[in-house]
Amino acid sequence: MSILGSLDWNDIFIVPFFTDPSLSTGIAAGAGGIVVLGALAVMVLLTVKGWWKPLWSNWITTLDHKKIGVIYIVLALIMLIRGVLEAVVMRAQQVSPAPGFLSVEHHAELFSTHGTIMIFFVAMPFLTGVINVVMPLQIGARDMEFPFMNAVSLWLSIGGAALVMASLVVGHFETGGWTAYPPYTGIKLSPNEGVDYWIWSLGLTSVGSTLSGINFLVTIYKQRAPGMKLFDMSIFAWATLCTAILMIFAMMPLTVASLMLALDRQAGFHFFTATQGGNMMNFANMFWLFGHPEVYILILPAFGVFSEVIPTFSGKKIYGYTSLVWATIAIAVLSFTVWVHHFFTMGQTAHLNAIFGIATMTIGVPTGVKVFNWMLTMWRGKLRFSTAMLFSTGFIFTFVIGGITGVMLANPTIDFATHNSLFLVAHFHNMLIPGLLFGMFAAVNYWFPLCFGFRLDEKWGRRSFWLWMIGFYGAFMPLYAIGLMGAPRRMAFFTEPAYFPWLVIAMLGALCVLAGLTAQIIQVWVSVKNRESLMVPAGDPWDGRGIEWSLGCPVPEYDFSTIPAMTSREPWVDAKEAGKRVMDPTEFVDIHLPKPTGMPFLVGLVATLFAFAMIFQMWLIAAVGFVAMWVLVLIRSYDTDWEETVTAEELREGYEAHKRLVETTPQIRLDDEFTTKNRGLIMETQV
Amino acid sequence: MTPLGPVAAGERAHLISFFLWMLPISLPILIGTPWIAMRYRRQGGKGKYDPTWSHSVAAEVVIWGGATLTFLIVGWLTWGHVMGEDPYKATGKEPMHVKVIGSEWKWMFIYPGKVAAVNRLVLPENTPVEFDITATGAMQSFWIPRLAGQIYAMPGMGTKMNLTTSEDPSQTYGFNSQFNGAAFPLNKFEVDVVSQEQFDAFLQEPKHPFAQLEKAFKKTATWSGPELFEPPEKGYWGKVMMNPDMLSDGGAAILPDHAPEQKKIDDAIREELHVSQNQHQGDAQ
Amino acid sequence: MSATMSNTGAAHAASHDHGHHDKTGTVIFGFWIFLMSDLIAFSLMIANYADAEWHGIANGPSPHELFSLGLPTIETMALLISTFTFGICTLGMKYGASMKRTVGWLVVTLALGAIFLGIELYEFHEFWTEGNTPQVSGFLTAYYSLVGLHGLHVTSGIIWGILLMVQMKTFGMNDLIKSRLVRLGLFWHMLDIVWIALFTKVYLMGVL
Amino acid sequence: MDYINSDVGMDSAEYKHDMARYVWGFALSVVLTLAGVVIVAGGVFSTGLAWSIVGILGIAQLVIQFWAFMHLDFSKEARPDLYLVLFTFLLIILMAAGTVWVLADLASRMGMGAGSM
Ligand code: HEA
Ligand code: HEA
Ligand code: CUA
Ligand SMILES: [Cu+2]
Repeated sequence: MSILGSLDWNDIFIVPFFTDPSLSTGIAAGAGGIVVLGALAVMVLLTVKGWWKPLWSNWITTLDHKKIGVIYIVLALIMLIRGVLEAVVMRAQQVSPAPGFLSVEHHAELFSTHGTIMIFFVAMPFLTGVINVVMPLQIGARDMEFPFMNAVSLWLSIGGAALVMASLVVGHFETGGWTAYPPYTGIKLSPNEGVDYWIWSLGLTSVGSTLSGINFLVTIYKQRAPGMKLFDMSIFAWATLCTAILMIFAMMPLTVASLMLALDRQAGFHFFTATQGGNMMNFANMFWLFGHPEVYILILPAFGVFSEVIPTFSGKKIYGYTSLVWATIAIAVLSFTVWVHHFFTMGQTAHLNAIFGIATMTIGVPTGVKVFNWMLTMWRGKLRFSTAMLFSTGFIFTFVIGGITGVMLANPTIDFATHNSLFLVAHFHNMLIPGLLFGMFAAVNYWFPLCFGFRLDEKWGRRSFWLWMIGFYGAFMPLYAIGLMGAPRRMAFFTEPAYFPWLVIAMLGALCVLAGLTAQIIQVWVSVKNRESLMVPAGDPWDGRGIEWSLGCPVPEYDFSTIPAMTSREPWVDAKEAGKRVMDPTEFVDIHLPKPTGMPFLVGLVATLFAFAMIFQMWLIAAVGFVAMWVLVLIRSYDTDWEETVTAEELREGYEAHKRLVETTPQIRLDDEFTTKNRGLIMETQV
Repeated sequence: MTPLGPVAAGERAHLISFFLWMLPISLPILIGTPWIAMRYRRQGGKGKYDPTWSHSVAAEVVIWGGATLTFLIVGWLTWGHVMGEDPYKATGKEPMHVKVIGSEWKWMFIYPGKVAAVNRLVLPENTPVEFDITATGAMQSFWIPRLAGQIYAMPGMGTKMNLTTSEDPSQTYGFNSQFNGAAFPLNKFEVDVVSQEQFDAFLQEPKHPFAQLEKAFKKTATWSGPELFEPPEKGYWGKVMMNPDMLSDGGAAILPDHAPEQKKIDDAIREELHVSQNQHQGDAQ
Repeated sequence: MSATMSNTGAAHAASHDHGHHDKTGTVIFGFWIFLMSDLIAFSLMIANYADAEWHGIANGPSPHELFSLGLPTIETMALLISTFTFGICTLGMKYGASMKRTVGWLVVTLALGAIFLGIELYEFHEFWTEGNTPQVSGFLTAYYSLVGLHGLHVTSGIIWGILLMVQMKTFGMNDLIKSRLVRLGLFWHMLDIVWIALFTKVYLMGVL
Repeated sequence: MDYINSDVGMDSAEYKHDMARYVWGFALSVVLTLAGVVIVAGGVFSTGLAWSIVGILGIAQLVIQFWAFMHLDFSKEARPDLYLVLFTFLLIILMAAGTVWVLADLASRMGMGAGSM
């Protein structure tokens, strides 16, 4: 066998187009070309601008939780562009005269990569990034508990994403959807490397996510500012805690199931083969043991974000803190008890279906409570509709619709008629877009200044919100309708004329979403251009409530010059009410920050190489990669000089400088919040 | 979503009832959110500002109580629906039996001892029917939306589905809803519900030998040949269930690039579209 | 892996103690969590095994035909003694035992682990040469992968132990090394606990 | 809890106390393991009964080893670990027992006998 395993000439993206020219292969070649050219363009840009070095020393080697968070979000945005384009192509395919311009298999590759990318390489990195930036700042910590491991998680995720991108250039991705059920994905029916791409790219990220979960949990458990009890934490920190628990325990079933699938495919094992005693139903079972908690991994951080944004822009304390916390915990625990609702139609007994159906519905109770809590937080407030607040309000309204359809699906007799239909597709996009994505957008708009020191442009932000909101309804409400008519999911084309008008609306909706996305890109662009006038160096541009807003923007690398004293649930609000504009320092002591190191990057690189080699069965290279990964870890374990000290003196200077800045910043009124007068430290005036 | 039979009608009724039962708790949110947003907006809103209002026992009781009550109602309904409508339970006395084998992009229906058909399901009106379902190759989902919900068809396993046909003759279609490769959009079949006489006549229609079907079924990806065959020997379906490979050539879900099969499938897709665009007019609901 | 990825804490405590919290304890707690998620993997493999044992025999042997108790019992004893000797090792370390004693007990432990592994491989070899490979049936697939996964863990424990002994020589018994040894200890004890479940489910119940 | 350092040496009462815990754990484990083997090999009990006894012995040994070797108990220092382990076992019951339950339920309706699927 050759050292290059099963890799062959035809796997290179451009070749099929020449040997078999068609629109479908042309699009594939084009997509591969975009990836290659994009990568080249970035490299040229970096070289011309001389940015390689700063990139390496400021970003790639960083162990700072805020920067790691930013890299996660950038990764999410890059992958999101691909996911969105795929979605738009799918929508276009379904409205063009059947059989459309894509082959069935090419369309299948699109929905499979779209689903995989959106869940694992957009949603997961997005929320992991937001947690990374915000959570330590909210609990008064200086970093994650294990900064090195944090960076390793990051680079493993990036490695996974890189593999999915590589599948555009070398070989194919799989076609069995993001769920990849065997026997379809077994070696017999899916002989090419697509499924292996799925297995190994998910393998890398899910290890990364498990490690992130451990990191978040230990950080919250051990690093809270002295005096901060669990029930003093922000709701976002609570959401992180519950998400972390889900990450730790729910990724495992996926890892186990996908490695079993790998063994079936490469070693002739019989975990899931239909003959010889395998049981494919166990794949579905394990996939959803992961998959269902996964959707709450996706939504809980968004819930956390709304719980921060809504009180701030309502100028009001959050309603029902304790209820919210217990509801979050309940959702996390219950999420492990309902997985069977994804395969009600497999043929199990009525009892089993009924039990799991009803278990699913219990989740409606805590979720409903949360929705009402947000509403009641707005009630008797003074609402300011910033972009973040608009996304939050839009969420409350739209999420309920998705929740209702979710509860319908949870009734097995209804699910018999809606499973595998576009109704289901509408349900989950209804949860994922106005739920998860709106949450992440709100988070970015809200916390952006902490990382970069300036606000995002509000005008374009609001435009993007409206485009998203309208686009979402346009793109997915029609799917509810034709789903109920019996239109199955994952269809490359429909022949029923009755579906056609609905599909056209869906297509227009998707374009509207695309416009929303464009507006967001413009928003970032405009904001970067006008960053001078959008600077808020004094911090706290929105009369915020969490202690993260007691810091200047951007937040210094060491986060807090002194660990804040936790005198209540909202010490920053107390301080402001007492007329203070900085929190009183506690004790200045020398602190240690981890030194930047290229090691996590190398670990990720080698792990990716290993995974790539596994995909193409280059066993020798895989073995070398695997050993190299551990050798790197071993080398790191000899490194004892990995901290640098920030002295108490430097911290004191940092504090004094911030204080001076704050004192010279004129106090402005909330009415000027979204104007260039806002240089930070805004407060409700007592007029 | 116009049901033709009682099972599909039941499913639709449940859907509607669930929707209605959840309205009382959802409407306050759907109406309340925009209303609050208007009333309490900072500039121009009329609402009273109370920044410290953050807890109310009454509200907690209403919220938790209302949600729990809704849960109890829908949960209770669910129990009844599911127990009453187990697809394994016959919908009438002595249902007619049809054995189903799903394969890569075609369906075989065996009327034990009478006839075997491909991609064509003919049923007498107003009759309870029980399907025994298995598959070769990939996992599929057997679904006739206007008659009943779906159930998976899996190689190595047998599942069941029961339904009662429409009261009067009708025409509809069924399909596989679980993606299974290159010709997935073609993986459907016609369903004719006919009068008893017509059904008896159907059983008498001229047939091809079963061996011919078996051979061709293995080899072809999409079916365009004759539809009616002699029935196989007794117990044949069970044998296929135990050993799905006997009726499939190892599958061809993902064809290697440039496989001649792929061309055939593409042609089949085109051909099918020609036919179906004229035929299915008005069949969608 | 966690030996080094989380060394943050240990070295921290080693160099200076600065008050707010106990870093060694934190790293060990993190490691506990890692062990628990590993336990989930094992439990899923066991569930899969239970299912395969039930109706995944196909044309292969049944557990009853395949297993006997002799070797697995010896195997189990070796691992059980090793978990005890590891206990002696780490306990002594905590109470200031000499490096020689600590290394000595560690060597004994790893040797017992190697014996365990040897027996397991011997058994695999026997089955394999009789034609009972994992490719024969769902049951055999489940058997090899469940027991093999445990074996892989033991293997990595042994390698980790050897590397740690090298580090003991280089660094001496500082707090960093001690913390790593304690984590390896937890890992090892956990493997024995997992083995109890495997021995009971696979062999004892299998022979019944 | 200090896992790695103690103020006193190996001649202290603390050491002996800790050591006793290991010895107890080891002795009980040996006894329980051998008891299981004897029950299975001896064939005195009916299969069903032997199955249950062996299962209980296994669980007992599990608990003992968590206590003896991994220092899990109700003390304040061990509490986070204890909660963690208990929560994990809750999930294991949900996931592993749930899996067995679901798969058995499915199998019961699919004509899957032992030896053939
Ligand atoms: C998070 C998850 C997520 C998201 C966001 C989306 C977004 C969209 N999805 Fe998809 N989708 C899935 C998850 C997701 N999807 C999954 C899991 C499947 C199932 C796959 C399978 O079958 O296995 C699926 C399947 C799926 C299908 C196939 C349906 C079928 O089976 O027939 C289609 C068809 O059109 C579709 C369409 C769309 C469209 C039009 C959007 C668009 O509305 C949205 C696109 C646009 C964006 C997501 C914008 C991104 C935002 C930004 C770039 C922000 C900018 C930045 C700053 C503020 C700084 N999706
Ligand atoms: C962020 C993602 C997310 C979220 C939050 C949810 C939330 C819910 N989901 Fe959804 N779901 C998905 C993402 C999500 N889902 C995805 C991706 C899939 C498909 C994957 C695939 O197949 O590719 C899916 C599929 C899916 C199915 C499987 C359908 C099928 O395959 O046939 C079911 C069935 O029960 C279901 C149910 C629910 C329920 C009951 C909730 C609940 O949590 C909803 C709770 C919310 C409310 C109920 C609304 C507010 C509450 C009130 C107003 C109070 C009163 C109400 C009650 C007490 C009932 N979902
Ligand atoms: Cu047994 Cu599906
Ligand atoms: Cu779910």
